Amino acid sequence: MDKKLIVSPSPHIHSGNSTQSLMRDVIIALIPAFIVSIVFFGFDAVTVAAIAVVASLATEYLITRFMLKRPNTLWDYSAALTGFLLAFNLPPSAPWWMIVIGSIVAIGVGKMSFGGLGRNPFNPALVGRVFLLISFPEQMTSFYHPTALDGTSGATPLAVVKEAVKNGQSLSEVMPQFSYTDMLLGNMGGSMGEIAAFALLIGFVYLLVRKVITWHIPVYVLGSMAIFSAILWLIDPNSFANPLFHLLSGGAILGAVYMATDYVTSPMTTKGMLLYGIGIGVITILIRTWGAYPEGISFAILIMNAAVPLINKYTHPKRFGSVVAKKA
Amino acid sequence: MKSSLINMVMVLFLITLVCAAAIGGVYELTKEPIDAAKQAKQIAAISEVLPSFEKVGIPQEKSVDGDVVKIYEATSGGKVVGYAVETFSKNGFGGTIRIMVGFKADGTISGTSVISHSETPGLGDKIDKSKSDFSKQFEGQNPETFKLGVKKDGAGDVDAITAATISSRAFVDAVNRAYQQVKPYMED
Amino acid sequence: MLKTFKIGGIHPNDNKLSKGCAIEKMPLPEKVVISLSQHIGAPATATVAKGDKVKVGDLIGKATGFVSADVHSSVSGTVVAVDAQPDTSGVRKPSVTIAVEGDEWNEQIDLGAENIPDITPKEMMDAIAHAGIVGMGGATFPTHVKLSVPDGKKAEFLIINGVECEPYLTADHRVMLERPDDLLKGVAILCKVLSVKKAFIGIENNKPDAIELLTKKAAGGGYGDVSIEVVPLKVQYPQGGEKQLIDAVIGRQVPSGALPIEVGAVVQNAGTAVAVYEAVVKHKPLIERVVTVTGKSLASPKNLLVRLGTPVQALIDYCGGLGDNTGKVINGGPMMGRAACNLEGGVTKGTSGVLLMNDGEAKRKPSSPCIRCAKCVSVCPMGLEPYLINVMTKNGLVAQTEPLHPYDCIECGSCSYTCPAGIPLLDFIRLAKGEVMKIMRARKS
Amino acid sequence: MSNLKIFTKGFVKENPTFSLLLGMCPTLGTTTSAVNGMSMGLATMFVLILSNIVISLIKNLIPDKVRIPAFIVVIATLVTLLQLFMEAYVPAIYETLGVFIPLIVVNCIILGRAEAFASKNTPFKSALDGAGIGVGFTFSLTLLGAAREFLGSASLFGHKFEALQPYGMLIFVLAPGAFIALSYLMVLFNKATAKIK
Amino acid sequence: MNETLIFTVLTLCALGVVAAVALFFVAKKFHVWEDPRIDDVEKMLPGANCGGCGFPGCRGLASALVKADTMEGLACPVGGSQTMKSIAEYLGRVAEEKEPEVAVVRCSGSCQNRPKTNTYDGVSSCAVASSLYAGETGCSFGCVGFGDCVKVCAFGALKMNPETGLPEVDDEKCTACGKCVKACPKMIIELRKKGPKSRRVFVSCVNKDKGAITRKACKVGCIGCGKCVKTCPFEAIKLENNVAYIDSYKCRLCRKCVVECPTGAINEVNFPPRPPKEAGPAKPMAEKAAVATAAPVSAPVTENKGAEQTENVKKESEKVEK
Amino acid sequence: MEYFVIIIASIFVNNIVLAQFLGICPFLGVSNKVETSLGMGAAVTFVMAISSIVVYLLQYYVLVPLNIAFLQTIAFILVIAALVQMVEIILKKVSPALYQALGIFLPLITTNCAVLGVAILLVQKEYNLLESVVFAVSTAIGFTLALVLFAGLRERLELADLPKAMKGTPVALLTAGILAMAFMGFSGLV
Ligand SMILES: Cc1cc2nc3c(=O)[nH]c(=O)nc-3n(C[C@H](O)[C@H](O)[C@H](O)COP(=O)(O)O)c2cc1C
Ligand SMILES: Cc1cc2nc3c(=O)[nH]c(=O)nc-3n(C[C@H](O)[C@H](O)[C@H](O)COP(=O)(O)O)c2cc1C
Ligand SMILES: Cc1cc2nc3c(=O)[nH]c(=O)nc-3n(C[C@H](O)[C@H](O)[C@H](O)COP(=O)(O)O)c2cc1C
Ligand SMILES: Cc1cc2nc3c(=O)[nH]c(=O)nc-3n(C[C@H](O)[C@H](O)[C@H](O)CO)c2cc1C
Ligand code: SF4
Ligand code: SF4
Ligand code: SF4
Ligand code: SF4
Ligand code: FES
Repeated sequence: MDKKLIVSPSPHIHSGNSTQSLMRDVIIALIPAFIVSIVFFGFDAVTVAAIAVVASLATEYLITRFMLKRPNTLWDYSAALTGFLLAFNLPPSAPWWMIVIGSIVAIGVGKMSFGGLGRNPFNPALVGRVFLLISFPEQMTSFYHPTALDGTSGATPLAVVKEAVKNGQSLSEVMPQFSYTDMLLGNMGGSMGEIAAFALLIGFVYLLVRKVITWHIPVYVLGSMAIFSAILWLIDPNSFANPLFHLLSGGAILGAVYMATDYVTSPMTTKGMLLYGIGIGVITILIRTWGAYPEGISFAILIMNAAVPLINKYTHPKRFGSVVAKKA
Repeated sequence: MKSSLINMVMVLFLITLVCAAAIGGVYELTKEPIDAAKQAKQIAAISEVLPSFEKVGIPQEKSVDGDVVKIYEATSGGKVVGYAVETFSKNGFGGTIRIMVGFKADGTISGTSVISHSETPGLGDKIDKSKSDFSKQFEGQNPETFKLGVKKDGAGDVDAITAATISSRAFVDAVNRAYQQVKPYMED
Repeated sequence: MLKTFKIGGIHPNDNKLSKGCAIEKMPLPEKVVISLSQHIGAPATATVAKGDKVKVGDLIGKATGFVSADVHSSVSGTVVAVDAQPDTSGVRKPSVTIAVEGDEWNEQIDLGAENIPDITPKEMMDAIAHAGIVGMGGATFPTHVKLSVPDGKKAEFLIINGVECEPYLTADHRVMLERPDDLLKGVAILCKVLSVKKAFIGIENNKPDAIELLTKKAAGGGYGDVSIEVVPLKVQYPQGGEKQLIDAVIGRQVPSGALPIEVGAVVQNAGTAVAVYEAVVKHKPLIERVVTVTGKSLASPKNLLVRLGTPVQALIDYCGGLGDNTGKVINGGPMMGRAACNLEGGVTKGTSGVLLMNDGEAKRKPSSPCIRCAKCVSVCPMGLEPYLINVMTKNGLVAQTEPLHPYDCIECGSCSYTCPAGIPLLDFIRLAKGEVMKIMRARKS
Repeated sequence: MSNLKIFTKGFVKENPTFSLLLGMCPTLGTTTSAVNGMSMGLATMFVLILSNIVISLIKNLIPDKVRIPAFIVVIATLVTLLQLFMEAYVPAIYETLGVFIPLIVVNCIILGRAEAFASKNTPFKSALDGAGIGVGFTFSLTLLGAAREFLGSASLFGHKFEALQPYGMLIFVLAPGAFIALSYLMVLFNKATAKIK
Repeated sequence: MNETLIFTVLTLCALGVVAAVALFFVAKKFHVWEDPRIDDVEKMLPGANCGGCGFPGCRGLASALVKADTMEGLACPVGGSQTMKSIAEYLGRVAEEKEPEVAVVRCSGSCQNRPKTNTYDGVSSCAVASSLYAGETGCSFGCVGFGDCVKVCAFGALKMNPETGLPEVDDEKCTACGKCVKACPKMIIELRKKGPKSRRVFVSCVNKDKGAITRKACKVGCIGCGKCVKTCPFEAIKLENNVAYIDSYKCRLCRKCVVECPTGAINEVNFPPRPPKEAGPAKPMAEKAAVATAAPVSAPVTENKGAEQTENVKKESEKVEK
Repeated sequence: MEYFVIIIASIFVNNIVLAQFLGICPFLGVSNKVETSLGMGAAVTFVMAISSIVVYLLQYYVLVPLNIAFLQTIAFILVIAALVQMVEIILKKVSPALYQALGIFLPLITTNCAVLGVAILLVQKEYNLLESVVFAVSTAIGFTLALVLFAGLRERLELADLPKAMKGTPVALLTAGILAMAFMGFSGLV
């Protein structure tokens, strides 16, 4: 026989899922929010995103090519996604060099130093963002309000609230300035991609429909945030913001839906996801309420990323046959 | 060497003896330089914030807000040229901040200098003269006319350090405390 | 809501190309190679020698040991060799090669008989054992061994596996459609042997015709005090797995390491039930079976009734031949079947299908690093963590995978199927399963 | 082993920071700037040389059971002396290094050298060993300090680069930057030394 | 004398003495017998208590060293090999002198010698491939070539030769630890006497099939003809299950069998080249086989097909499946 | 509330390893396995609790009254070293099981900056006796937390296909760096 048959162990068919298509789906899911940020921030949004994506891809390419000497991995789109998400986490006014540093840190330190896709224990985009946040606190916390004409003022709602609480103001004076509709639509100060809760939720639905992620992590994160902040709010509504405010501000949705769910850095089992989600939710509110940063979900996710190996070690899926048989 | 109770105790005893003697000796030796260094620091801090003077007196200690404020009177030819006030604020980002504030006899601030702080490097540590010009804005201002509060809070005329409002506020708080304590001296 | 099993599962495209093709009798080949090791357990010992003349149904291999099965000649002719011949995997196994001459049947076989003889369960069991029947669902476990319920255990239910969840395969489907009465009589016999009163036939919802037909026939009664119920099941792979089927049908989970009898169930394949009927009623040993020959690159997919030992090549030729673009030939279905490298190997009692894959489908997709998406964890019907077993085994830590229970893996392949990174997880899991079981056995002894 | 070799082995081959991974706390804790790092290195070197000399002098007088306590007392004494001297003559540096000065006592390098080298060798050789290791340590600390200072506040040994000021990455002056900078320096060190070897 | 100095001296001395006395009595009262060698070994270690060895403190390593049977896997990064050597001497752990052995790969089924009949497309693991089926060639006993043995060798003594698709042992590096022997699912690797000047004669085949089948599958397989058995003057060769085996302790390296073998299944390694006059009918074969294992790089790649297969092997071994 | 602040501050905000750089050697050395790091954490907690009491008494009842506070370093280390050794010896005899779990880590602790560092810090911060103990114990808990998280991460990295140059200490340091970065989120909490 000239032609040689192929022999391989079973199974002999594959679902057709691929890393590439999953990553592409997440990018697609981010597009509505991207459009909103273009609407509000104009060309700035496009520039920031373009610089971040290009710098991320370039970093990944150069490292795989010249340092690791491994095959090119640009086409799994994960580096592009990291860049895109990093851009979503930056103020639209971020200077170009800062975006480049952020991308190099995200990909170079956060991802490739651990061997690339799938090996990094921490969320690369968040490593990049937090690195910038700590290094350049001024640039990272000055936002311009999307629709204010002078284009300068525009602290994020959370920063406003925090400042007010520190100055001993009662929240009942401060809160009326925020409209929930505006917050839902994105008409507020903030990072490029975190502002439009509504658009981000559309993407969430898309991800669920495409079965890219499951509902667990986002719901656990947002749920525990809501519950924890509701308890505080019930204790003293004048010092603690209400749950809805917390959910709509400070990138809670961006973090819960797109960043906490990063496969590589989140737990493998639903039980683990519950622990992880609660951890993120509680730490976020803790930092927002008492910490130095007005916004805490990035840190919360990174901290819980660190706990993921432990969570995985101590939570296992429910095994077949481990449930006590019930009579038919 | 094999161990026995006697030699163990003896050796440890001898070693500690020698060591103790050495330390004790050196302590005696360095006691004065250490005090001198501390003194020098104090003087340096004072002269940094005050215009030329001849002599400083024994400080007056005032207990306020659970700590002490020290007021040094600087004289030149028997005439008071100003006061150096070692003051503090507990509201720093990293805890207590201690600064020296100099007041001319008329109450104008002649200078400030940070004695100790534990603010974040790169952020709060800009209250230090060597790190930024923040503290220079106080020089030549009289708290009677220059409101000691942070602009951002709408409470005064001080420009806060970007991204370090807390440290700035604490610094202003300390200066203000110094002024409140030294005020009675100005009047006479 | 249709019943199904609770943990994991996938939905591959079922590609049942041959579901409308009635079972066809495959013409006799010129030569058959009958393996003496077509079942789990010890190979049978040859009872014939080179030069002997045999008829259809003559015993040619005697079971040796408790878990073993008799082997019968599927053709009449002359034994030309008793030696080791490569099977479809190229592994040499003791076999009997027979040159076909005519089609003369052993006299004891009474193809005309229709009714269940009035004999004791013990005698029925002997008939099954002497017919060399083994599980035809693929596991090829000797049926008489499975039917001997251990002391202290009691069977409550018989479950007939008519799921056929493997894509492409339609053999069981056709058997259920074309021989419903024989099947139900087989069920009645099995119930009698096991002395159970209740039998379920689990069929996936993609075979509505079979569900309808069997429901009607079963409702007609006539099987003594045995009640037979057809249970339609939601389409989901690997529903046909014994443990999954029991979970789906009666809602009980067989504990790890235990046999179905632990929860009072015995599972038999539909084809096995028909074979049991033929053995008890017609004294016909297991000499032929229905094989689905299929594949997108095959001219005419068919369901064939094939004599055991017929070379796989002959089946393919009969259905249009091996196309130029055939990349892989699979003995069985695409999820669990074994790729063949020797097409001269014969059909065995466990061959449920022969699947041809063209070049495009045959090659595995290249694998990239695990992205820890947990899809493999969520599809695993046994609740294992495939990614972890895989990576540990690959890193030489196979001995440390024991707490991850690789021995529970039923090798369904769902994990490899679903992995977006294209990691062939099952390859290493299977290895881990074997190694860990070896370690555990060594510890026990 | 030649005296030269004893002296130089601490530079690269047995570099306490990069090869032996000892004394990590001061390495990370005091290197916010090149000068700080160097000061800590020199302070440690001072103790290291003296403790090596003293211990090699008294090594034969000490019973086994109290060997470690005796060594610790000697080292602690030297550290206290250092503390007193620094407080008297270089108070500014004394303050920046803070708690890490007394912690020289528990720096694994010192006890390690005492046990591994000084307790088996002559005072001269021990002094050389101490000096070599000390130089290696000072070198690594200065290097790390310089890297952090440059990246973190765009200056070197206190000299500011005005043009780079806005790009100083604060994180390198803070705790995380210490770990990150050391990590990559170690990679570079390993690469460089692999070539030499 | 001033007061501070006196207190200093008194306090420290008191502390020192109290510590010494207390320790002495506590140690006496709560004494637990321990192997005194642990103390000795601990003393030989640097005492940095750095934990670098993976044990908590030097004593941890010391007691592990004393308790363990071999020094394998136990090492002090601070003390280095010198320290470990002296400890080994102290504990009498220097490996007893035994006849030096070396791993030998008993298969010469290179790509040229053994044509492929199908293509394997699973993970590169000999264990996985060999449990799946008979293998990529007609010989179901030979090396499957995915290098499980290479992976387990901690000393880097094994290398996959991409030309032949067979592993090669570096005699210098091999410590005869036997890991590869256990790793090979085909049981091809054997620890054999290293032999004077590393000279060895062995049957490089384990195929138990009948001669005709073997011959079809592989050019250099042992067909079990038994000629070598008859030739060997020292009765060093046995024929069992259709395959010959040379007992390395009986073999006197006369190499008569090598010449006699019709397929060249018997390999000789590290011998000087034979004088040319000896050229007999079996000669070219034998030489080819010897070349294939001893100096495979020079193996002639004549057929185009062979090259193509080599290419294949390369790809397999490169397959990113780490 | 005082105590609560001390606890939160020393576990999270000023985590001894990630923010104060004390006890890095065992942090890097004994964090390969989660189980080992738990043992180490427990041993450190135990020793720190005892030594904080002893050190407190020594400082305020001996050194300060005698006006010889400059002996701090040498006195503390002597006491801690002797204490640790005694605990080890006693534990070995009294409870071999506990010794197996904790005792083997004790020698490591003697020469560990964390214990001496905490002793010096609690004097520097002018805590009272109870505060000192609370400070010591919660610092030790912070140490354990960092150690265990880190051990988990390292167990995971063990199976990852790291770049060759990063293997071993570099990647451990890098991970610690990112962990420290994440912990900075806690700053300002108290
Ligand atoms: C790690 C860290 C260190 C900080 N250090 C200081 C500091 O030393 N001084 C300060 O005023 N603010 C510091 N901050 C920022 C404050 O918490 C607060 O956000 C800021 O003072 C208020 O913002 P603004 O100054 O931009 O109004 C720090 C924040 C973080 C996260
Ligand atoms: C080693 C072994 C022993 C078995 N013993 C019994 C048995 O004693 N009784 C029984 O009913 N089935 C027995 N079985 C059959 C199993 O229950 C099961 O039917 C068989 O493994 C095929 O199932 P599967 O195709 O789902 O893998 C045994 C199977 C194996 C592999
Ligand atoms: C993943 C998996 C899928 C299976 N699918 C089927 C199937 O579709 N039909 C079937 O009859 N047996 C199937 N089996 C085999 C059954 O588990 C079981 O062995 C069989 O139903 C028992 O009957 P038998 O002994 O008569 O073959 C499958 C086994 C596994 C592990
Ligand atoms: C659902 C999902 C969420 C993701 N979220 C992130 C993210 O938050 N940050 C990021 O850098 N990459 C993200 N990625 C991309 C990719 O997983 C990430 O780059 C890996 O961590 C790199 O190893 C995400 C991918 C998916 C599929
Ligand atoms: S499905 Fe594949 S990529 Fe996803 S976790 Fe499992 S092995 Fe990893
Ligand atoms: S093959 Fe095994 S591990 Fe994979 S999904 Fe099936 S049962 Fe689970
Ligand atoms: S594994 Fe051991 S026996 Fe085999 S080649 Fe390597 S060193 Fe030699
Ligand atoms: S010798 Fe054995 S282990 Fe090595 S490559 Fe060949 S088959 Fe694999
Ligand atoms: S230097 Fe701090 S523990 Fe070693």
